[in-house]
Amino acid sequence: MMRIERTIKYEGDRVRGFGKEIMSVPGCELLQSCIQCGTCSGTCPLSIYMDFPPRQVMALVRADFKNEVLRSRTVWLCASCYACTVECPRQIRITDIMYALKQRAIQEGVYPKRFPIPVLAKEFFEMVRRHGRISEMLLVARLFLKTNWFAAMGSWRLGLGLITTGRFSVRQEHIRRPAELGAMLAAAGKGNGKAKEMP
Amino acid sequence: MSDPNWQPRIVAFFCNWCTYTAADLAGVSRIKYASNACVIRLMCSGRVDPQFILDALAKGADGVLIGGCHPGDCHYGEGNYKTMRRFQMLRRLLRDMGIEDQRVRLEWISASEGERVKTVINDMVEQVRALGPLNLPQHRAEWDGEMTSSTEPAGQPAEQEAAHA
Amino acid sequence: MNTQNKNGEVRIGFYICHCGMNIAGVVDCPSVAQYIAKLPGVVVSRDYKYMCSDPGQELIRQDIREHKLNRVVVASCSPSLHEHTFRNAVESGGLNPFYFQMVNIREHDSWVHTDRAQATAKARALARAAISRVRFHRALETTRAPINPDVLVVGGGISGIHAATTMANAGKKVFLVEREPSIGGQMAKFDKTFPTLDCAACILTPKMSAVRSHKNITLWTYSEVVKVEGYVGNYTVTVKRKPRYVNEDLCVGCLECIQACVFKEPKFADEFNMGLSKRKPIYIPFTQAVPPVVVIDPERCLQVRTGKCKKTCLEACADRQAIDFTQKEELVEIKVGNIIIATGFKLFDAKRIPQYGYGLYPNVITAIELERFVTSSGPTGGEIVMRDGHHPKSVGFILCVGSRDMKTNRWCSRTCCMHSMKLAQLVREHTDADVTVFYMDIRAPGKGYEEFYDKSLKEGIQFVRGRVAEVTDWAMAPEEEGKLVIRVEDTLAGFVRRVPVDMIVLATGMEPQADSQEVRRLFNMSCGSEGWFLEKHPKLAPVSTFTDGVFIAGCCQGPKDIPDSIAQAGAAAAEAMALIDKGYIEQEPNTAYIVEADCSGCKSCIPLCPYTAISLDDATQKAKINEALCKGCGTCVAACPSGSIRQNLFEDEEIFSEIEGVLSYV
Amino acid sequence: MKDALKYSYFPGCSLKGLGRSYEQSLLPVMRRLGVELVELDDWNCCGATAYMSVDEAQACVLAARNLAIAEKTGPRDLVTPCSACYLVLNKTKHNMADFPEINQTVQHALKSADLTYSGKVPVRHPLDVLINDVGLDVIKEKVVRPLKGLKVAPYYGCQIVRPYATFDDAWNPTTMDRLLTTLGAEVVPYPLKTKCCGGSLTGTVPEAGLRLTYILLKEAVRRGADVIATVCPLCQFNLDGYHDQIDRRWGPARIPTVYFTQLMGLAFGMTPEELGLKSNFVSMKPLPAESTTV
Repeated sequence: MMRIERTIKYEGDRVRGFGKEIMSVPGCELLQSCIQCGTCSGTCPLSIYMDFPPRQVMALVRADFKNEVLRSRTVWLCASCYACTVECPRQIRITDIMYALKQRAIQEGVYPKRFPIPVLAKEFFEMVRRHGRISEMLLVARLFLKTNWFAAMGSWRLGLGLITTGRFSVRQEHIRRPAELGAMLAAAGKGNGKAKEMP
Repeated sequence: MSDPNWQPRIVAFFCNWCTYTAADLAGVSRIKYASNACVIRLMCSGRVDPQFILDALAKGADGVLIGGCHPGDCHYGEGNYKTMRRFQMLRRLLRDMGIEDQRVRLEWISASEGERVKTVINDMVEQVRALGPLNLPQHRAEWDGEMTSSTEPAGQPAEQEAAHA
Repeated sequence: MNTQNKNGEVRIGFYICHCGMNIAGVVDCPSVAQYIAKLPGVVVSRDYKYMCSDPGQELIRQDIREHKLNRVVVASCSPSLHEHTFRNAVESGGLNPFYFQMVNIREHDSWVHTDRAQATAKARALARAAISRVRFHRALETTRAPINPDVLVVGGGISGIHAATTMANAGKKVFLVEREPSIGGQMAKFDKTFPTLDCAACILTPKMSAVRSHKNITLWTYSEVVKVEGYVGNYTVTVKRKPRYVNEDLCVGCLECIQACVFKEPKFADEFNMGLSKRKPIYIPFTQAVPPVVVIDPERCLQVRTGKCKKTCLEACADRQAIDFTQKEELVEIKVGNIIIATGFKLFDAKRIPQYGYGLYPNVITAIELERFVTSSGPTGGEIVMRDGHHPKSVGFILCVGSRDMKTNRWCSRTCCMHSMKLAQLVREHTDADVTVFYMDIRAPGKGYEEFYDKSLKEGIQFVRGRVAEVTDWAMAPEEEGKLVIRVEDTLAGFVRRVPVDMIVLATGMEPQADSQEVRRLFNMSCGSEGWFLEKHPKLAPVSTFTDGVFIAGCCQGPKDIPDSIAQAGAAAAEAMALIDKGYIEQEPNTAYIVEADCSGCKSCIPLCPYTAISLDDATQKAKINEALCKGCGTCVAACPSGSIRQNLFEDEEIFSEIEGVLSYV
Repeated sequence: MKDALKYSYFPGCSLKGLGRSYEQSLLPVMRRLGVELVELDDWNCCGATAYMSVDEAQACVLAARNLAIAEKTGPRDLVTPCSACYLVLNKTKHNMADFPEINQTVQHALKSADLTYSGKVPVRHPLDVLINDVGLDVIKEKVVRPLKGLKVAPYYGCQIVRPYATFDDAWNPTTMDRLLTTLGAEVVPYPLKTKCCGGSLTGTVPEAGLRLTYILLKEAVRRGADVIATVCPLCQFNLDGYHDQIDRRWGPARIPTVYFTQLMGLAFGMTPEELGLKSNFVSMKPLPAESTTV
């Protein structure tokens, strides 16, 4: 039996004002002038794995299809290489738009579950907030704990290699004045009201 | 500021060939900008007599904007260079009078720069708004008072006075 | 404010135009009329839907008769649009036309503001200023100056050729100045023209020869305008004629000198063939060149460079002695009444987009290079070949190269879609290659153009909608080995594709000429921010410039195709001839004049005048102004220490009252 | 010879962790060239790409703290070798200059620690410093063991040329090419020099991330390179650390990847051990001259 699905979109599927909200993020204003040429998708090294190529993400954002965009894998596959941003003939800062979308997906908790990238971002965020610095091995360890044990097992040779080459360190790096940094981050949080405590 | 409804008033002298045309272009392009500037059309910025500027300020303008063609682009060859020289002299006089530089501006805006008309006018309106009303007629009365009481020789630049104080 | 002044009782009529909703949508016109009605001296104050319409103008005439108006103020659009209209209405109503003043409340008010209260307040202020000012207006007469009927056309591409021949056919004497050694411009390089696919040479060559043989056209190729003085009707132009070391009148174009040149083989990049072929130091630009005579490249010719050559060319031309190494650069002065600028465009340099590999991969070429390939008179005799000599099996066209891109040129070059489709059809005609066109949007809005697009589709040309991201030669799949790979999102299909092809054609866009800024200054024109010459009005005066008597035609004003260039050239010719046939120039009476009694003879005004219109009268020791030379800038007026120089239409009291007017409203 | 080139130095977390050998080679090489790098007092993580994904305002504050500390330290340029740090610090600097709202938020936060940032301190990459401040002629003087015969693929990666290409061309950067040539190495044409290595996706979405890494490696091998030179700790780790998985997925593309500073160290006569070259997974073949002298 062929499984069919309705793909039509109704006005009610749009989240009015979402496009405007993204375009009001500093640096994202030019999205308005997107001509859907596809340079971003063509340039992107990872668009070949995306459910919506970057060009479609731009169209969806502009047309207020918030749910479709925030649930898509696209933003999480962006490696921040900025190729689209420098190539865009309308000088749209596409990478920054991707960041704006990632922030909203995390805030609203709608990112794909068990997908390691948003989890990594959150773990990273937490570690920096607490210690001011990143200890890569600890970060990776936490990531695997939260997402997939088997993936960790699959990389055992890499881990072993790091130990034998002396690059493996589980010591947590700290800054000397974590309180100062904490106060600053808290002040920024109040500044735009966007930052929320991570669950 | 005493009057919350106060709006800066700016008198603009635009040359016919570049800046006036640029303002027309801004209109045709429906570029929106602050409504505080009223344009008086002259054939060339070289026609702007320093008296026009002083007169406008004396009659209650909070700022004066002069718009001409870019250097080298004057319809009449070099009228704008003459404006520039004259303007520099006037500026010194205005400073002596305690009138801030932001209140009297000379800008080059070519016929194709409709967008720049907006930027310049908006920018100037905001700066003048921040400075507040000029109230030159009132100031003049004050100066007259100072002149009679002060023993300083007349025409001493304001900046020097401040420096010696 | 008193209603009396030295002109007797002032009776002002005020009219505010709604301009449909253009003004009335933002400005409360009736309230402005009511406000003005209360001002002293105002006899009638009306608002009306369209003042520039016949009934609107009639309203003014009627009021002049019935209310004995002697001043008229109209608040509507920019004076550059309708000042003339209303002055005429006032004049036909029986008043001197200079008793009129116009207020710009559309371009300077309703179109640029959104707040109704603020826009209305500004309209009042501007209207009040005009009412104050118009009291001081005086009756003035326009002066007339004779017009020189000769015309200069700058640029010998299709636009310049068409403008020159049109005017020459009407009996006007035309000077046509072209920088290159031959006229013909870009069109001479084309094989066929869209959408009819008629041969470019067949339609251009007869026009080129007509230029040369026309008794009314003086053709100067290899020449440049270096100086322009004067004003409409009376320009003095200096033309630099570069030495071509060949006497044009004696050379018959037998080309034997080229054979005889000491350079046995052609060695230097041929400009006309975009460097795809070679030429010698003595050469003819192309077979159908006009004038059909050779030229010597001073940078390459041994004799010109070093003076040490066997001069075998001279021997070959012994009979006619057309070659003349003693030629020197010449400056020639001509007098004309009008000038038409048709200096054309420059092609975008494809190297500026490194991602497309032009200059890196030999089989990435530009559209104009392909044009030379497909022409039977071109370097390959009409064959489309790759650098290895093989015919391509697949060809990709990349559109919008350098166009519609904020990093390079923002504009659409208008012709590349059609040009590429034409070349795509020719590639199909000449080879059996698969052709794919990569485009952002197909723009085919001309007559017969959409049909041409349809024809391209039906001929099996593939169209992929997507701006190409990059061209590479590294293969990721077996079918890509040895090919150029185009990476692009097929935006209609919704995924990224890699398309291997043998040859890539870049549709490079049009740009203003590299020296457009110098040319603009030379002729006192304006440029838009992009560098194209600016027309006086985008709709109503598309071939006029802000300098009277200087017109623009063709691609120097913006990208356009051949039909549009010719239409514009014809329009420019007609505008110039309208001025010529009128026989005189009417001058705005805004000249300066001296009030002798006040003049102290200080002479400070004399060096200020750019037109040397001011001199010192030896007898009276006072300044005097030659009205015929004065252009009305007013610089001397502002500078006169005794206030003895005044300017018609811009009198001090007029401007002071205008200042007072804009500031005195509440 | 220019004397006492002094810079503030922002190592970033990676140079204290996985990219330790980058620092291990960078510092002595710079010292030999008379460049003094003074580690920034109590620097914190720049935030990289991950922090920006969670909270933009805080990400800017995080980076700005370092900029503010650098500004307080004195009128010295800030040098950072890690591409991500280079980008994030530069981006924060640009954002603060371009967007008043961001500037306001950040200044407010900085104020809580009595810090401020006026935008004066330039953020620079060691390549920029080496080419433009030190100069190739000075570097050439220090070469005692030219890298004759060594074919190097110069790999710049994304973030030092994009989106802020300040010291080199965004499409065809050449600073490292020129530097390597000065060391005596042969630079092979490497068209992928600014393509993405996959970033953190190599770990999180290996099928996508590692494919990019694989393409880079394969092309370098195809071009006949002996070694890939890189400027970024994450690029180095990606290109060096996943050969096992790449072998399994697409077949072998073995080629060593080293920091450009390690190659400089070799040319300056330092030993592979001193330069941390021994901690690579794919090790570099000894240089021809090395086998005779060592």
